[in-house]
Amino acid sequence: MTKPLLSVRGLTLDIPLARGTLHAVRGIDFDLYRGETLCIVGESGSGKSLTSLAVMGLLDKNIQRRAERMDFDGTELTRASNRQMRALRGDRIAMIFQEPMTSLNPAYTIGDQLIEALRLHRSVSRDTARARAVELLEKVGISAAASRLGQYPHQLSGGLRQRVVIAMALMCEPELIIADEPTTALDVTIQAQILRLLVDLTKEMDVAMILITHDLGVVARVADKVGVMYAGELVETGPAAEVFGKPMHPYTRGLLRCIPQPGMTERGGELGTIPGIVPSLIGAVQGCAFRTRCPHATEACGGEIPVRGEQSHRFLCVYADGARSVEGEPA
Amino acid sequence: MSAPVLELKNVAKTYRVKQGMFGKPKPLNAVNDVSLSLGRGEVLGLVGESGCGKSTLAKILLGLEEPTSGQVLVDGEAIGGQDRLALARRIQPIFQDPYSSLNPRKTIADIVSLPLRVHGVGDAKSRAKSVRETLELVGLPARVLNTYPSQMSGGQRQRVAIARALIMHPEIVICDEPTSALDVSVQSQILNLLNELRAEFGLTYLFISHDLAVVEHLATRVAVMYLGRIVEEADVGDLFDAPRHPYTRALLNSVLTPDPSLGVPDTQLGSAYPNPISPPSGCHFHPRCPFAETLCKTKAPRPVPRAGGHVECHLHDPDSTMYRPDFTV
Amino acid sequence: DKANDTLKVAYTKELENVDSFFNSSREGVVLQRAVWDGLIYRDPNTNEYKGNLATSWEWIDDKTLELKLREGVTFHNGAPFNADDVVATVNFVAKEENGVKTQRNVNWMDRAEKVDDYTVRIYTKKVFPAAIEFLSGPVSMYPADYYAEVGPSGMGLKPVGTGPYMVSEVVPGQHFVLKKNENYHDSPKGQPTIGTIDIRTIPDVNTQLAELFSGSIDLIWQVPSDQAEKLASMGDRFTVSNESTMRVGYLAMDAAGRSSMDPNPYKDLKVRQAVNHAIDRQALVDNLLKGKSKVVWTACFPSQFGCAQDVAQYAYDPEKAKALLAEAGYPDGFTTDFYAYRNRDYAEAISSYLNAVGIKTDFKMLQYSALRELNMKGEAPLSFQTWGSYSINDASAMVSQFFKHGSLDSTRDDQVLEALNVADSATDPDTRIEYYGKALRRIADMAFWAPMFSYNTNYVMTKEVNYTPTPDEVLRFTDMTWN
Amino acid sequence: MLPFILKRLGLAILVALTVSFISFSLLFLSGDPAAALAGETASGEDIEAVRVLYGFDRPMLVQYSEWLMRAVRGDFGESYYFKLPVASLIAERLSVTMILGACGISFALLTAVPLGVVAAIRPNSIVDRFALFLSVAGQAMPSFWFGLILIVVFGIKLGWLPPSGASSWRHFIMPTVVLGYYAMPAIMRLTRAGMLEVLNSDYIRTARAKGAGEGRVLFKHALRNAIIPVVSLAAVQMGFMLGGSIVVESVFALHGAGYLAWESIARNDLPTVQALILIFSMFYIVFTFLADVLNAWLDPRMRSS
Amino acid sequence: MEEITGPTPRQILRKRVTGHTGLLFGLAVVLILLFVAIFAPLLAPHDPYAQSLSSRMVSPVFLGGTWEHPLGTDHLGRDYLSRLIYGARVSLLIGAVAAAISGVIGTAMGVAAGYFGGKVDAVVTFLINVRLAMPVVLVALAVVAILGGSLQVVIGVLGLLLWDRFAVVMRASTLQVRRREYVAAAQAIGASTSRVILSEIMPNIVNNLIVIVTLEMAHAILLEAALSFLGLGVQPPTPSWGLMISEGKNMMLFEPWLVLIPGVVLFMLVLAINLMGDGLRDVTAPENRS
Ligand SMILES: Nc1ncnc2c1ncn2[C@@H]1O[C@H](COP(=O)(O)OP(=O)(O)OP(=O)(O)O)[C@@H](O)[C@H]1O
Ligand SMILES: Nc1ncnc2c1ncn2[C@@H]1O[C@H](COP(=O)(O)OP(=O)(O)OP(=O)(O)O)[C@@H](O)[C@H]1O
Ligand SMILES: [Mg+2]
Ligand SMILES: [Mg+2]
Repeated sequence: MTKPLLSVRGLTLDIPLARGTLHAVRGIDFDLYRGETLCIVGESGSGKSLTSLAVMGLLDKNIQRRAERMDFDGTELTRASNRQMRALRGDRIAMIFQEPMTSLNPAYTIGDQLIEALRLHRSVSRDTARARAVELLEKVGISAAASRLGQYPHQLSGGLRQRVVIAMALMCEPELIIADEPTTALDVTIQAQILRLLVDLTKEMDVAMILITHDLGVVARVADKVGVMYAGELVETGPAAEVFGKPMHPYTRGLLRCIPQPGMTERGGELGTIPGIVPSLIGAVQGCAFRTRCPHATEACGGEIPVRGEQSHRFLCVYADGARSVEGEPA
Repeated sequence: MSAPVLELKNVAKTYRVKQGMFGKPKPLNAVNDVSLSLGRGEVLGLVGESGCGKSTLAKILLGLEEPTSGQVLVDGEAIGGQDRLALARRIQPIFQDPYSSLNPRKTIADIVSLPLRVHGVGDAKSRAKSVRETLELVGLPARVLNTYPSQMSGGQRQRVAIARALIMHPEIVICDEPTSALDVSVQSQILNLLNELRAEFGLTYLFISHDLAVVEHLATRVAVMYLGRIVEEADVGDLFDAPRHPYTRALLNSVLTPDPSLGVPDTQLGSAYPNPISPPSGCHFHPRCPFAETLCKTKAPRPVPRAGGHVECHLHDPDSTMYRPDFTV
Repeated sequence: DKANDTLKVAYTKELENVDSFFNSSREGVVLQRAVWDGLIYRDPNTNEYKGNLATSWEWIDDKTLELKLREGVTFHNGAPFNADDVVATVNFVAKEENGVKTQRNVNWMDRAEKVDDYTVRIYTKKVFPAAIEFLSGPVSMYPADYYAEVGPSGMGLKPVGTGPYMVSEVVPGQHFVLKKNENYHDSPKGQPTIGTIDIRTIPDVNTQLAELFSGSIDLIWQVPSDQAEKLASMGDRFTVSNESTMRVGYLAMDAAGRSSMDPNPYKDLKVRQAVNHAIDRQALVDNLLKGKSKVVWTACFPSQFGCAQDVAQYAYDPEKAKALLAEAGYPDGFTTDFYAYRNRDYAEAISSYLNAVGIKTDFKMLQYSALRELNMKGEAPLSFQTWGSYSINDASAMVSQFFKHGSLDSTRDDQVLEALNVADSATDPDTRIEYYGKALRRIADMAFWAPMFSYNTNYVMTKEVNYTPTPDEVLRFTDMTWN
Repeated sequence: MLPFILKRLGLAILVALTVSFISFSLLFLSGDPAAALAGETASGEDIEAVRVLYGFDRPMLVQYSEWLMRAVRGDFGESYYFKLPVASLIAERLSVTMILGACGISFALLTAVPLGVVAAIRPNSIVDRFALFLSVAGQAMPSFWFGLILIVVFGIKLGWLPPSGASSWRHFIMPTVVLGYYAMPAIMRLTRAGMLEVLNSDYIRTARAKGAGEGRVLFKHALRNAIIPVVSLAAVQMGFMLGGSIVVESVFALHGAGYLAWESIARNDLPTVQALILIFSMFYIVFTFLADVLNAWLDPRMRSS
Repeated sequence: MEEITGPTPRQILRKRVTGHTGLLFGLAVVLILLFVAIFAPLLAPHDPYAQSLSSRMVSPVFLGGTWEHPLGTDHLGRDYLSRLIYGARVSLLIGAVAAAISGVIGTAMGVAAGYFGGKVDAVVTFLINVRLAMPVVLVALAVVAILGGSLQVVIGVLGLLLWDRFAVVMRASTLQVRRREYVAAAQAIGASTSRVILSEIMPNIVNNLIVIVTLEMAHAILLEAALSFLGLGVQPPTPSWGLMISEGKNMMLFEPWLVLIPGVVLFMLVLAINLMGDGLRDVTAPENRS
């Protein structure tokens, strides 16, 4: 097998707070290959955004990042200088943020911002950059692209802005796109369009993508590989078909039972629930963070949790089968 | 079906919005000639994209906004004539944002008992009892009484909001996206709770949501709104099985079920979102409709009946040149 | 600044108009003496009258004064000075409707007539023995043609006179620049020696001092005693001279009952006496005014002709004051508005004395013009005022100013009026002395005023400047030289 | 843009009218203008004559509209004290005040904006704390007192600067500092807050994610947005400053419009006071108007609406 | 059932207050001065009005004076410390009453504008514009000159002039709070407008109000001092700090302590009030920091 484009091992993020240290991300591992789409899914506050910012090197100064390895195509990100990181950002790794309403600078035209994205990394003339911008705007499905260049972000609707943001991310033909909840703020119909656009473009341009979301539906439709995040840990990772087809971690299964699925859940019937709330990650965290909400928690869950499953589909649980058998499912 | 508890007759709401800081105010038809009726015990799901007027409709029902024209009838009586207090006893809201729907300076006891105090129901003791009972009903222990909203999680807050809505035993509850700010694991708890309460008290819900999967799960009837108009209305089964309006169809298409074998669907909708201040001519939906013809640009479709409701589309109007009786998805 | 032959002087007040007939402040008088000449001149040291623009004068009758004018004098603009200018000036200022600011200075004249090019006659309205004094003081001679053309406001912006200094620049509110008049006639004022005088308006004494320290001002005057004391103790940098002035500070009371105060305690003699007894004048003089100031008991400055000193004196006696108040029906005192326009500290000290005997003061500090207006309307029940008599050494310049039932008369006493009428119009000095004395004694007996003290002025100059001030509070630039 | 400017102009004029009415009313609050005008020797009939002559016997609104009509043409009547046209009186003094105001606001901006930016870049750093201290202390310092202290220290003890007057640029240094420091805290805080907010915004993260360098992020992307509210504030402060120049001008014996205002008030010279109130208001109104227009131009969201 | 986590708002507040040095310092100074003002008759060693012309401008103890007059005497021989102590009364009274008057006016206007919007808002916004356009110092001076400089007039004038910030801030906070869903909820419950304003909106904006009250108090105190300094504020012999500076100014070059002492006290008071205001904002509404 080829080398992964991005390989992360033991990424840990600590945030010192007045009340103690917040262990926001606790030792996560994942590999991402060229052209592959990894979806990270998890509840609010589980550390998804921090993980993506950690890869970009855009964490707030007060957040402490540690990792055994964060290798991007041969560059060790943990040791990269600011200068090296800046050269990577926007050029080889691009990012798309959640809020299309606020992720474009209101003071400049979208043309300026698109052109800047290219000219920061390539010494090309403005005209060349402009031509590239028009080309990409057309590619992301914006009509009359040339005339849009002179418009300001506030003159565009949310869906259009998110397309511009995507175009901006593609200006330098990056190898990796990190999209942090790119469609959460959008209407369902627009969400479908944007996702389709992203999927098509990444496939077409052979770009790897990390897509962060809390919507299992999105994950299922977009991901090659899925990472389920809970309280700062990737509790289950694996190919999408496997994770959805045979979810191993009790949390993953709990999540899947919570959502009403047309045609599958009974209309008006009772939905599955995960009682309780996410535990505080301030101070020392021991054992499985999900045990406070897990129906199968035992004494052992407070201790060291082994990594289960094979290389491609792994999960963290004291139960070898992720307690599937306890729930009456065939293991 | 029994006599409707809640009826809307040609309700419209026009805002005058300023364009920019000093522009001339222009009319914005947030709700445009909407007629609906809710039977007792029904759950009417109201779906549509952001800004189509769902919340405005909810506010009108709650008496928070005066409709510009048209009538709202509760049990056959126009609510314009009833006083607000009487209306408030029968219709109560649950809002979207559990972080802003509870006054942060008040304790949970204060918040939940507010309706009782406003309506002058009972004495302090009976109120306290009633608050405790209602909290229990929504699954909150009595010890939350003296805590503040900031000490609670989103799901707990939403339960408080439900308790507040239910303490006066209203007939109708207007739920404006009650779960869209919650994580899925909490959303399912709230949905279950709403379902239980409905069964127990025979409540009638107007349930507003973006999420069609949720609407399908909860609603008995669904109305689809587009730019202030109800473009299609039908029983939940009919609508999901046989959507008539192209917009409904696109909405259903965009529902992403967690099925990895299906890719991202093509909604076939254009990306141009219309400006509500100057809506497109004719059928408001025509610029995004894959089936639009010249007629759609010039003539607004009229509502035509369909099973369990109506639909507004030239394709389904027998008097229209575009009529295609066989048109389904 | 000796190096530039420019003497820099600070004025406290901004003149409303440089035209000497249209301002009423001390600074205006100083400027007037420098820029214009009167017909006559009184030597400030010998008090002897000398001819200035006139060379001789004589009374033709009780009301007619004939003057011979000096020949060969020219105005700063080159126009020759002759009888036409005198006639035009007198006829203009004597007319009440022309609105000369201090009517008292000019309203004794009826008109002037030209006899020949260098002879004029001035007709007084009534018999007016002080005419010579006035002609040697505030009545300056203006160029007829120029004044007719530009009027008071033009004169204010570009003054033209015959005086030892000519005005080269006026920046209203900021400064005037005076230049030596090289062609100054052979005047008793003497010839100017300092080439340029730069007068800046710096209202704040403190800022004046700061400028003095930093060397951008050479001479300041009217320096409060405290500061002057300190400056004097600084030894070699500055010369501090103290001179008495004719300015008298006094409390005016609404004895005529014109104000809206009701009941008006000042109508009661006992209250007025109580006010007089309440204040320790000597302490004020010793501690606040210092220098050559003296306690004053009369409604005039002691050196003035006719200013009798054998009048009732009210010793400092707060107990007596309280008793008098009680007798008058104010055992607990009363509250009164109390106005002042200058020397807030003196006024404050006075009000403190009044408070001590039970007269509570509602203190209001106003600008001079505003207080004057109030006084004319009779709306100030009690005010601390001062009067400098325009340096005219005659009691009529003060007592007759305030007790002849004019708008500024807060007492309106007929006896005083009668006596003053006689005194003012008599030509015989003894009669005048007798009747001024009568009036002044009546004023003191009735305690119409509470005269307080005479003022002094401190002149502070750098050691470069040589100047001996005169007691009449007028800076004479012609007398100044560089050391 | 043009409709915006016209609307905004309309509002400005309306405000100006209201202020002018209020300042005109002051005349009536202060008692009989006829008596004041008639002068010291006037009798009752004289005053009556003046009243009729100047039309003080007519309804106030009529008088106001006439006064306004004249004021619009630059005729503010005659000063009671100087007996000169108020307009020329003020015109003579205004330049000093304007120079002072311009220097003051420049001083405030030149110190406050950089300080605010640095404080925002490093919140809670020493610079930030220093800036915060400066702003709190600055707001608490009475400007007249500050002025006096400066005069003593720099004018006399050290002798570096002339203590009063307006004859050279050096004369303006201390007044500028005294006038400017008062506006500084507000501008500094707003810059800091604006920068902090902008630096936390998504588009700054976007800019960083594009690979933009820190300088580019700060100055091209952040400051441009953070400065917009500062422009308005600076205009407002400039308006306040001119009004506040009364104190500074009297401390430093600068014969500007503020000083004239103080003197005129003390002298009961109402036509002058009225005109000055109106003129100072006009400055405020004009500045805020210009700031809004500038803002509309700086901020594309306003420009196109 | 899931845990109710987190401390109560009051606990959070207490913790923030005790951790905020600026606030504590400001509070302490203000309380001390308040104490001094209230008990002035007990604390002042002399009658602040008693003049003694023979012992004028006696130096304070630290400049070689005696303990008879710890801070020396003024130009009329009145005890400086006593005048300073009574001056605290004047300053605090003026600050408090002026801020109260303007607070009532401004809050009423601001809340009405924010709550009712539309025409009410337009009118209030217009009035705020008009008010801002009037030069405060100039107008205050003019009015004081016309009506005379009594304590009441000064307080009244300042009270009627300083409402703008109240109106602006209260309007903005009302607008903000008004959009919250609990307001809609209360309305939907049938609560009357006054109830909604008083019990739903006011409690949530009152912290902003307190902050503005303190800032405007400081503002009023400074303005009074400036007016007194210009000779058109409180009139002698009232011991106002501004007046003391103004009176001491004449001897500033020779006896600088006459200006420094009241100046420093005035500065400290205003600084303390400002620190208190800033601190209150930090602890009650950190999000409004600007
Ligand atoms: N700069 C920061 N300082 C302190 N805490 C932070 C900071 N950034 C994030 N956190 C905390 O770290 C945790 C993880 O945050 P993160 O933004 O990664 O969550 P997320 O999974 O992206 O959630 P969401 O779905 O809401 O975006 C949260 O508890 C958050 O409060
Ligand atoms: N008070 C108001 N004044 C002016 N326009 C308003 C007002 N309230 C709502 N609108 C406009 O009316 C339209 C309908 O708004 P509404 O809030 O009802 O939409 P919605 O369907 O609830 O949207 P969402 O899904 O985002 O909640 C929108 O275009 C909105 O901008
Ligand atoms: Mg996130
Ligand atoms: Mg809504």
